[in-house]
Amino acid sequence: MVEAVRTALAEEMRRDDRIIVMGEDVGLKGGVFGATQGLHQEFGDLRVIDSPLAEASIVGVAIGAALAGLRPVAEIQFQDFIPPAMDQILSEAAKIRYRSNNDWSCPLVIRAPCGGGVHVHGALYHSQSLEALFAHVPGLKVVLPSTPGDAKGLLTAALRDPDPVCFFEHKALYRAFKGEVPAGEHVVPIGRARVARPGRDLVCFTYGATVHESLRAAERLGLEGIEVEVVDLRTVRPLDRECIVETARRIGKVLVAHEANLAGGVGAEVAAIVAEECFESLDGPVMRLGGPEIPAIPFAESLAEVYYLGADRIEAGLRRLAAY
Amino acid sequence: MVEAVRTALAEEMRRDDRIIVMGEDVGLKGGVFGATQGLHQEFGDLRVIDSPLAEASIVGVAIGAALAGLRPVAEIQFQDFIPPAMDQILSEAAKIRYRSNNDWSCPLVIRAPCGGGVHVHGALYHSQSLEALFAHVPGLKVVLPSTPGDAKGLLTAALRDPDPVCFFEHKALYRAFKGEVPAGEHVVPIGRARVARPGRDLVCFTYGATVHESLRAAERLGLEGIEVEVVDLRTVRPLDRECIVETARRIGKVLVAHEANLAGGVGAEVAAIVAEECFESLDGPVMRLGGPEIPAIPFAESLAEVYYLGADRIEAGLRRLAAY
Amino acid sequence: MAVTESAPPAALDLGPDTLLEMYRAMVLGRLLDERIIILNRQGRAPFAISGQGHEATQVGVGYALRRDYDWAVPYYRDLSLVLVMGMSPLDQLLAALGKAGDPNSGGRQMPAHYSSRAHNIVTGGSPVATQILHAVGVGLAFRYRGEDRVVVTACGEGGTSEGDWHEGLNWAAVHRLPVIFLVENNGFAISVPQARQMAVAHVTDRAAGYGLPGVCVDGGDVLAVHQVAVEAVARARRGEGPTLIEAHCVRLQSHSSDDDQRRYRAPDDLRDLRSHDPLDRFRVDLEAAGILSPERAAAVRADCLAEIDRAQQIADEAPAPDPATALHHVHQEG
Amino acid sequence: MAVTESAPPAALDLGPDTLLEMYRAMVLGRLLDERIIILNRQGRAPFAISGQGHEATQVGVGYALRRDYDWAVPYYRDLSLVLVMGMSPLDQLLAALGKAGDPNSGGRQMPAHYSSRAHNIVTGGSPVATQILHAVGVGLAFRYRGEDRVVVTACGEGGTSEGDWHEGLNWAAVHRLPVIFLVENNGFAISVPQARQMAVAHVTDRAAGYGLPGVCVDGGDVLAVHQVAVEAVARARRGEGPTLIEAHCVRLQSHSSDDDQRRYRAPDDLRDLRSHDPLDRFRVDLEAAGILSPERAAAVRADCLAEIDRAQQIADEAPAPDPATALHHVHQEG
Ligand SMILES: Cc1ncc(C[n+]2csc(CCOP(=O)(O)OP(=O)(O)O)c2C)c(N)n1
Ligand SMILES: Cc1ncc(C[n+]2csc(CCOP(=O)(O)OP(=O)(O)O)c2C)c(N)n1
Ligand SMILES: [Mg+2]
Ligand SMILES: [Mg+2]
Repeated sequence: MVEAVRTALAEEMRRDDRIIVMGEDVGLKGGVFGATQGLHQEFGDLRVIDSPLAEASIVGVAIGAALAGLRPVAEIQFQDFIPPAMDQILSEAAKIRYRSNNDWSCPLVIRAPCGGGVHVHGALYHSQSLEALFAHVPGLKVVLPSTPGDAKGLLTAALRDPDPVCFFEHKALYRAFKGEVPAGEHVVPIGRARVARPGRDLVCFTYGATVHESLRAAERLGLEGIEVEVVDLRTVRPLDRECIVETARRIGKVLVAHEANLAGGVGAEVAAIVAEECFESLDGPVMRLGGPEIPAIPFAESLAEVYYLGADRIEAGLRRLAAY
Repeated sequence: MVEAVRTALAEEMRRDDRIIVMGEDVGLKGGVFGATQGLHQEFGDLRVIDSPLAEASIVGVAIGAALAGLRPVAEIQFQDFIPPAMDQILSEAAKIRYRSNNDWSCPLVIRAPCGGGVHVHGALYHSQSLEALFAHVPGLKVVLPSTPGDAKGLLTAALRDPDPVCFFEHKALYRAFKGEVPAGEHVVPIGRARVARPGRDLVCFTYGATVHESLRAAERLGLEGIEVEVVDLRTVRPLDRECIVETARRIGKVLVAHEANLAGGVGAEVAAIVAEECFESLDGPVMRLGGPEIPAIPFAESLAEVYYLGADRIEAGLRRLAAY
Repeated sequence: MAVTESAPPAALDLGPDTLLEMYRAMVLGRLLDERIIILNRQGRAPFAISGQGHEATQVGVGYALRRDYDWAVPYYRDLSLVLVMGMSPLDQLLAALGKAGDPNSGGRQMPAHYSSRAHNIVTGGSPVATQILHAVGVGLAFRYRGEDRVVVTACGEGGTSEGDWHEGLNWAAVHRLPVIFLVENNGFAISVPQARQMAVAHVTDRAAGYGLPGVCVDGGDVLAVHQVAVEAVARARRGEGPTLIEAHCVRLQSHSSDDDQRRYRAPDDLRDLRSHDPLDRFRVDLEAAGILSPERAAAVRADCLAEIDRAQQIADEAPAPDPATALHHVHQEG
Repeated sequence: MAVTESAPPAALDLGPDTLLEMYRAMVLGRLLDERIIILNRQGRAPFAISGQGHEATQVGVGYALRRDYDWAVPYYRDLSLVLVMGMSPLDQLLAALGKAGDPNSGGRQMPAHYSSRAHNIVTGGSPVATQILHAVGVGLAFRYRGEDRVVVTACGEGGTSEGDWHEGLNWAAVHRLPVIFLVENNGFAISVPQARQMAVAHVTDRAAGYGLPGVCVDGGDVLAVHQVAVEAVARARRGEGPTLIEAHCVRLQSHSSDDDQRRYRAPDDLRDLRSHDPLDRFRVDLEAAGILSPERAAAVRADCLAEIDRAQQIADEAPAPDPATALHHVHQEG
């Protein structure tokens, strides 16, 4: 998937010379995951900027550049290191259009790798899934692609968006797909969910790396004739409310699953929408699965396993729901 | 209620000389809302510290002092200005005990005025209700008192807590109650909801200033024989799950109401819990009320009214639910 | 990298027309400021925050900029600066009264959150010092497009304690961007005196640590400020990078209409303030130079008052924002 | 407030025993560091980050502190510092292998997140520079209790760009707290060279701007660092406030096991690195002074290796954390 990100950036930078990229190690090194590899060589020092080690400035300077007519991409090396830039994102970027009564706008993409897993070994500070903090904030759009195609298409859409977009790329997906990047112009609209697998008995709303764990679980149940629809939300702000409501009503049994901490996570909002809008169609309680009540994924494999939401736990959840 | 905060601080500072207070203008001026008035005179420069204008340092220095055995109270002048300190709160304070495997702890109270209203005129940056951002974070406790008694009792509990507590005081309540502070030692345990008004037909889960708007709405319905139970959650992390589930099951019709933005707010978590745990007892959809999809409360009164969740909107919601 | 303690006394060689224009700008800023405070005391403007005492600094800097070409990223005390840059008293009275026509924010923000795309005045929020980084980004865009524009951003000495301030100066220095960092040092951050804010006498003591020039100037002397600003602008325009200017000002009013500085400032200190009024100083200088007469000064005052009166009348009658619009413009629409 | 470019060459007057102890500390740090890298290459330690090239700085500073009395708030390169302060090779090998007995974090954090309450080494997370503020708070607590303890905190030159660094130095200066800010300047922040990080040659150019002394020292010279640190500690203990020490180091290894510095550093630069190895320099100096012989040096090495081998054996056999414990200690329990 990292190839998809790189391709989207390069193609859009060729198309639109207002796009610049900045962040720590995005230049010569090409980013710690290689997402900006080759860009410095192609577009030079003025468009691909190795920033000082200071996240508030990466976002804050990008905001200023956006106000002055550029379309900056601010890379934060790990999503875990976004909090120093929180004020610039929440208090500034998200509110600029509204507070100026549409006089100013802030077209800005904030990219960051997120997530972890048993074999990522990033421990507490290189593994977090913090999307809920941004999904609560009016003025932001928050996107988490799960496939190379969506990564390219959604990042392209983000780069053309007139407003700030947070674009979070799950590390476990970076190398999980090779050579599957759609060629040529490919735009996937922000705010629309995607049916990753159709089904009729249960629906699992999910996003990011958990889409693939959910598909694996769905496949296992499929062997027994239990058909699970897997919906990849792709955008967690704004949620594709229409798709959520229509699907939940049609299917009647709903699981929401994500890697992020469960309490107050995006899954709560999805479940709340379903509870409110689909009450009469529900054939069972809206079930949620997510990270346990610990800060993030610990380092030791034996501990990391406790956190991680893999296919097994999802399968168990789906079975409980199916049996309801 | 501001009197209750001041009293709790002063009494606990007399009891425990490890407590120190720091923040902008907390000294001579006694805080912009007077919450620390008199403390500088009584406890002096070393315990009541006018900090530089830098929120990350207010919280970060407080963390260091807590690690070294003190019990600091970090005042942030307005909750809207917490985001610069987000990294210190989320990445540091919340994770210190866990990441050190219980070797270190961080007993720290972060106080901030929050919320707005039609007559507060704080506009976008002196009116926000950001509690959901903290309620998502394992390692934190998040408290929002709605009465002087609870303010004193919960703040006292926070000052004795071995872990970090975010304590958010709604500005509209500061001067709304006079002379109602319980005398002497008064401790209200963190994590327990309170029935503000008993009822049997509908339940409204709420907290902060919205408790009073909900009570007003409940009273109006009470005149018509519709009995609304109003539950003041008081702590939004950890939620009083037991009370929520028991009450929702008993009553069957649930409204969740708060001033904060609705999408991804604390109400989503409450609704999701109810949807999952009380499915078979529900007599209607779980309904939520909260702030609309705009960044915060605008300045002009005509606009502010659109945001604010007053008794009228709550009453209308309750009526819809009652009619279901 | 040398830090000049104070600019050499500026000659009055700008010509009488410009000098009188600058004087008028200061008077207009002052009178409008006073009017907004009156509206607040009358209970009509819910909030007021004053730039009184900062006028010389703001007008001195404002006159060093090319109007509608250069940019500003101001803070809440910069009333006189935004007037010089092209905003009108009406614009600010509409904001004070929270009217729909307020060009700063359409009544969405508190007054003194200056903004005008037409005049290259960047929208600001309330958090202190966040704007410093925006100015750096604006400078980056200028440099990227090969423009010789300059951007000035301002904050108080309290604002320099925020991490954003540090990150901004550092970034601008590394990239030699055309940014002027103006610190309007009035000695207080609400109630906190400079000595509790920093352990140095001058914010410009920090300039060398970023690798940019720092100039400390008497912010009550409009011509001294102007000269320093002209030099900084020229330097930035030539592509030689940022400058830090610290102007020592007096805060004649309390921090805001929610504050009462008598609670924390010594009576002597408060009594002394008025003798530092930059308006009086400039008037005396201009009169001594034969450029201004008492009659002319009175006429300027009357003229400004008339402008403000007219503006207030329009603002009074202007409609409040339509509630239906409250939900608009979170994102681009349509 | 004077900035000393480099401390005067330190005499070898610490006495041979201490000097040999310091030498052994450097060797132990180096060999343990190498061992952890080997474990990483073997696929047994998922991550390694190296302090090679920083040993002289860390040992020089560590020996200026009173053990189990003064405090440290270190960063990930400070392996040699935490060993001097009382942690053991076993402690770090348990961390490298993510074992339950790891005293730093019980296998919860990545290796090199040093922590030991027993030895006054404050727990750290991964975000760069947050710890600077914690050290200031620790110093505040010392001062509040009237203790004459000192706290040292470290980061790289990249870390100085963060707002937290600025806020920390400023706060410590305003309150004259007993904090030593050590910047281990190795010229790179992962791939970003100092010239893209700041527009000044020395981080200590910033000291005057906060009102505290800044001393720049050759971080490859353990005795020079030691002397500077002793002075800073004495100053802090006397209640005279904080000091900024910048030690120029070399980063002999890539940033971490996930990095390859050949991608962004010139071959010449890399070839030159080894000639700056602080271990070699100290060995040569000690041999020249007749304090160390080649045989003795070999014995020290063998002794350290034996200690590390023993530790590794224990660490190898130590149990992994019990999954059931993963949910513990979010809050105080019971
Ligand atoms: C991040 C943040 N913290 C706190 C505040 C509240 N506040 C507004 S102005 C101010 C004092 C600013 O002092 P200074 O920077 O010296 O500017 P001055 O008002 O003196 O011109 C404070 C604390 C804020 N607006 N933003
Ligand atoms: C807030 C934050 N941003 C980014 C990172 C990723 N990161 C870890 S170390 C590092 C470079 C640090 O360079 P420097 O401060 O010079 O220390 P050195 O590694 O050279 O000793 C970066 C960018 C991080 N850990 N925390
Ligand atoms: Mg000030
Ligand atoms: Mg470095």
